[in-house]
Amino acid sequence: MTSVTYHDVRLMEPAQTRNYLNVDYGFFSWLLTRDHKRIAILYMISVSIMFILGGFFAMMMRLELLTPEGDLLTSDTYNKFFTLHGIVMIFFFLIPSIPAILGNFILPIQLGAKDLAFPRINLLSWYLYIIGAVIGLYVIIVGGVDTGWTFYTPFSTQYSNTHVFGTTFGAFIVGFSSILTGLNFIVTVHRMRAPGLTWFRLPLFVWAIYATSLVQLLATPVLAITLVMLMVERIAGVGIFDPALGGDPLLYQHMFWFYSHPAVYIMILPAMGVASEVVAAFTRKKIFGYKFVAFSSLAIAFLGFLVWAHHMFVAGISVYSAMIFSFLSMFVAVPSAIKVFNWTATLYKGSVSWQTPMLYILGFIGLFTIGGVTGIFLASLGIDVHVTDTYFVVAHFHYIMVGGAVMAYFAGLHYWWPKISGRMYPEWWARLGALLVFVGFNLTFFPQFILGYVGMPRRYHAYAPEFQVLNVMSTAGASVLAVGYFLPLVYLLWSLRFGRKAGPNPWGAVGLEWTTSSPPPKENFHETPVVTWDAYDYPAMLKAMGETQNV
Amino acid sequence: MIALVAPFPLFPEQASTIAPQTDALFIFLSVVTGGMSLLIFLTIFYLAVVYRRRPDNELAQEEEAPHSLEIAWIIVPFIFFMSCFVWGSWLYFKISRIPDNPLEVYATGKQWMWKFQHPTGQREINTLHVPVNRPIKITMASEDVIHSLFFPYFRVKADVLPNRYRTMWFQATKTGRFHIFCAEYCGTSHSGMVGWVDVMEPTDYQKWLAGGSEGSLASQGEKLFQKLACNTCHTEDTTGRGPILKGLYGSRVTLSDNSEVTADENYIRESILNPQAKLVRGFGPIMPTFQGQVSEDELLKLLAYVKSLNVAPALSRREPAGEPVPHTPAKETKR
Amino acid sequence: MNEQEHAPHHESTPLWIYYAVFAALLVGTGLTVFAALHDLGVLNTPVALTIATVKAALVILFFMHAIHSTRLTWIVIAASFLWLGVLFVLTFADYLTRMWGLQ
Amino acid sequence: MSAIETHEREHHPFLQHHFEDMGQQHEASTLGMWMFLSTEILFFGGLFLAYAVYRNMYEAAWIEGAHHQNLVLGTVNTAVLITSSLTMALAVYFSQWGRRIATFFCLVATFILGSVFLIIKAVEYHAHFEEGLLPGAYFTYHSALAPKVELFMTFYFCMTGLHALHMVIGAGLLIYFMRRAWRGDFGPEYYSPVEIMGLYWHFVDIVWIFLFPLLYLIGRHA
Repeated sequence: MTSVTYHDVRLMEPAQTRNYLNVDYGFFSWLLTRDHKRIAILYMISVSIMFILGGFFAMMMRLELLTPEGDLLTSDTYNKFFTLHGIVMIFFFLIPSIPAILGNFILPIQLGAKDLAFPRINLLSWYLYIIGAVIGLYVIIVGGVDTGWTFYTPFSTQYSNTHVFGTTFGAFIVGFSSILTGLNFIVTVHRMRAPGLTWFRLPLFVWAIYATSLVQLLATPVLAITLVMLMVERIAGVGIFDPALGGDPLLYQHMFWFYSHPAVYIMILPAMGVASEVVAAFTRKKIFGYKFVAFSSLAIAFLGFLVWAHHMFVAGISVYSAMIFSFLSMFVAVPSAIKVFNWTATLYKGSVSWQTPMLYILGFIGLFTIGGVTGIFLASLGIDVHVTDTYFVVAHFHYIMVGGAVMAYFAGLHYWWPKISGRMYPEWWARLGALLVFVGFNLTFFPQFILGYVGMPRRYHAYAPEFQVLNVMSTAGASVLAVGYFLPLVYLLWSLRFGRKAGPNPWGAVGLEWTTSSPPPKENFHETPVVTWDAYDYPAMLKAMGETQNV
Repeated sequence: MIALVAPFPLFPEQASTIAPQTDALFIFLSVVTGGMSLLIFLTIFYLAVVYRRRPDNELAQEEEAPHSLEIAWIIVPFIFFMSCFVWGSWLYFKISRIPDNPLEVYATGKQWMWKFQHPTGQREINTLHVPVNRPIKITMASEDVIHSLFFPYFRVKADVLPNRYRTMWFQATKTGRFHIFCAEYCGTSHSGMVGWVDVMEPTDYQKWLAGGSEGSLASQGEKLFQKLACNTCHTEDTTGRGPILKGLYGSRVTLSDNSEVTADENYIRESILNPQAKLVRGFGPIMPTFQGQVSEDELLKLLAYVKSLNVAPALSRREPAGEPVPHTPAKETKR
Repeated sequence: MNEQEHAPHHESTPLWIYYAVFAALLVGTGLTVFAALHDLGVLNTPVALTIATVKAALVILFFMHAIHSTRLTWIVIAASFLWLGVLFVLTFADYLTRMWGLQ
Repeated sequence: MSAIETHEREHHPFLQHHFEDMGQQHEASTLGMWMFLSTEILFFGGLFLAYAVYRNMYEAAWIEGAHHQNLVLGTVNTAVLITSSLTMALAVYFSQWGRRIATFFCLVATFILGSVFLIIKAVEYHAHFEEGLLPGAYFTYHSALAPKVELFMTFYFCMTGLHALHMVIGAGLLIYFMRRAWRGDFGPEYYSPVEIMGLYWHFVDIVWIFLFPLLYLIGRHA
């Protein structure tokens, strides 16, 4: 392995024995660590546990929906399961997944920094996450919550007799974890870049995480205060959103979606960043239209704030404001389309490798496209009246969040796994996993588009018998999907011990993270790197490598 | 439209005037976005195969991104998105605007049932009888949480809110039984809050109407009006202590702060439940609140009565005015 | 990289500015109470909010040293208020047009 | 942000290992605080939004509720808080010059003024409770608009309560900074912690500058 201009890897050889994993040992060396890489590992473990938990709830729901009658679970249990599935997956898996795991690990290295700007706050974020998760688990153990992840009033404040307070409090706490992570990333990007690393030399993953952090920073506090008001109302019995006491439940919805719509972009923007990294690395090419892709991240982050009431088109908002929000929603589609087109164009004359991360990302582009265009359906007012609150919406947002965000998370996990663990995963099994996920996903969620349009409402425990065939297809797909998600868990753990040792740059990719050893040393680089090249500068690499060699 | 023959439904039945229009937009969108997506998938697949990594292309050739291409794939989709917006909004206005002379029905959502009341006095639960080819206007409110009245085969849906009237309409084009669903999650038996709308030929509908009823909704409202002694103040002439209600519905009312409002359903509702909120100019804040004293069903009856005062010339029979029943201003009920 | 770059920016904010801003804030407080006690018609609330905004601007500019801060700090401040504006404007776009009806 | 030559410089005792120099550390920490404050703006902003929506609906009840506020105490408290902002600003100023004793006493003054504010606030809360204006089970206030006045008072308590909570946190931090100032930690090279404390304190002041007219001064002329 030679890779010259960037950094002479051979200089690091003696240091390779000492890395962030083996620099010190013991329980407290992890629990009190301020090393962003170790905190990323802590997140990876805890977030994976929550993913399995959320997946369990999903599986139970799909099993229940095999038959129309609702005979496996009681209505209350089913209602709790879809609520907990939503809360666990959104607040405890999707939002922290890419930023807090991959972002935490990779972002400072991509910037050539020794750590994030505020390492102690980074650790605090993880502890806040854990406190929120523990509260969430406590709620699950003592009986759960049945409001739906949206906590709509007045159901949540006056009518539900489940643990609404505990759940909202957990979400409130984990919100601060998200805010502090975003704050840390933004300051780091502004103040900790290596010498020579100008804005337009930044990898697109950094741009995407930066845009994500903006959303986390500016949207989450509004959710926090909304949940505070909800908790006050529930505890003190005063009417902030209670219509009987003069409150307006639609105000709750406005404030909730002011956060929760941009929250979708907290999930998908980092996924887009991973996609850009992987597409560049596995075509060995600069991303087509780099600046357009970079700025489209910021555009999505901003425009994402202007569209929230498209969740409320039939809720009783004024017809005129519905039009405004529909109009603005159409704008968000543009930067997303820009990205899809540019990734596609990057393949042209590339050197396309069909390795696992790329397989995931090719799947991601396809599924995200479907999720995106069905978003146009929902933003078109007349159609939304029919399909909102049906399975069409369920299918749409799973295409974005699972087909988009989770596929990209797995892509990123595989792409950076050699860097994180120092080992290669078994390629054949990984490709099989990617294929299973893709097939299983489509089988699960494509029938739900049809289900939605023929009229099956979401959050139904029992349903009309004519919907059964499509539901059975969906459950069958979910089983395949579950196997697809289970495989990586097994082979990634396996690879920790038995995987082939990875060199500093197993993919032949460019980027600062591939110039340091795998796993990286505690302070990331043996000396502060000085950047003199653009992002994805593969021609320079070609020159540097002289004779090509296999990877 | 096509009734697709399959072991399971691929497309919902079209049973209202709106349905074909929603479907037209839906099919337009499906074709355009489906075609676009397919093109992208094929391109990706083609490029990924043709430019797959081989020993002779270990490194890619660099291509400079032409700005014209970027601009093109910003502008072209944008035009398409805007056409979706215009078409969708046009349809939304059609769905929102209630046609003239509709047949009125009143609906109440309650955990976990739909209650319907007809102006002629019929009441039904989870079933709604309506005539075919006639616009039906539904005025609705919820007794507890937010529900959503959803007629999938009519392609219309509207959330039903507590403490506020909302309206929706449809005009069925086929007779038969069609689903009613609650589309907004409302608690334990949300999925049991379903029913059927029974669309009938006008003659059958008349026969159904002739069935049992406790008198028209407005007349039930009138009885309630007297029982609650509203008529002691709201007299038919200017001698009363309250405003005249005849001709009130739909008119412009000048309030004590000189602002003007339209006396629509929500105004009448608020004036019953919270009379001090919007005082008519020239009248004192003497009316007690009826919050917690009248149910949602009774409110709808009173509303129907007040609305009926517009249409019919004033009924000449006048009840002998008894002693005004003193009302204790009820403190608002709280849970 | 010399010593001067690390020296605080205290040359730029002389002590008297703090006292002047303090006096202005007290005057503003008096003014806002005075204005509230007089009937200005529809202007009462706008006047109160304008005075509050001016006071807040003084605190931000001088007490919080925004006036000597980097451009980035200005962007952060501007962005917060821009987003706050989005929250208000688009929410009120619903509330203020609900009564328009459809005709 | 030149990186290499800093290695030759003496390390400041408060320079954290991952920063290159004190300038970078100062810039990062003040930027971080400004960003935290922007989240605070949106945190309070949500409450202000709900307040505005309901005020727009129930103007009369809002005016009635505001008339139950103690204008004198509110005005005095505003002045107290502004004065505490001045002493805080002076504390930052003196810490920049490395004037240990002056910094310390300015921080003490800020702490005392903050406590006075909280005490006056508590007196007001007590008066509201006596009047039966505490929303919830103890709300015994009677008038035609009582339910909406209760809504107003809910916002009053949420907004001032959240503000007071920020004051309490700030007061706790001040004690910590008093200790550090007395120890002589701060000087021209290293004063960003005091500066950050100041940013927080001034932000809390700004919130009050808006709360005062919005809660105390509605319809006072009538």
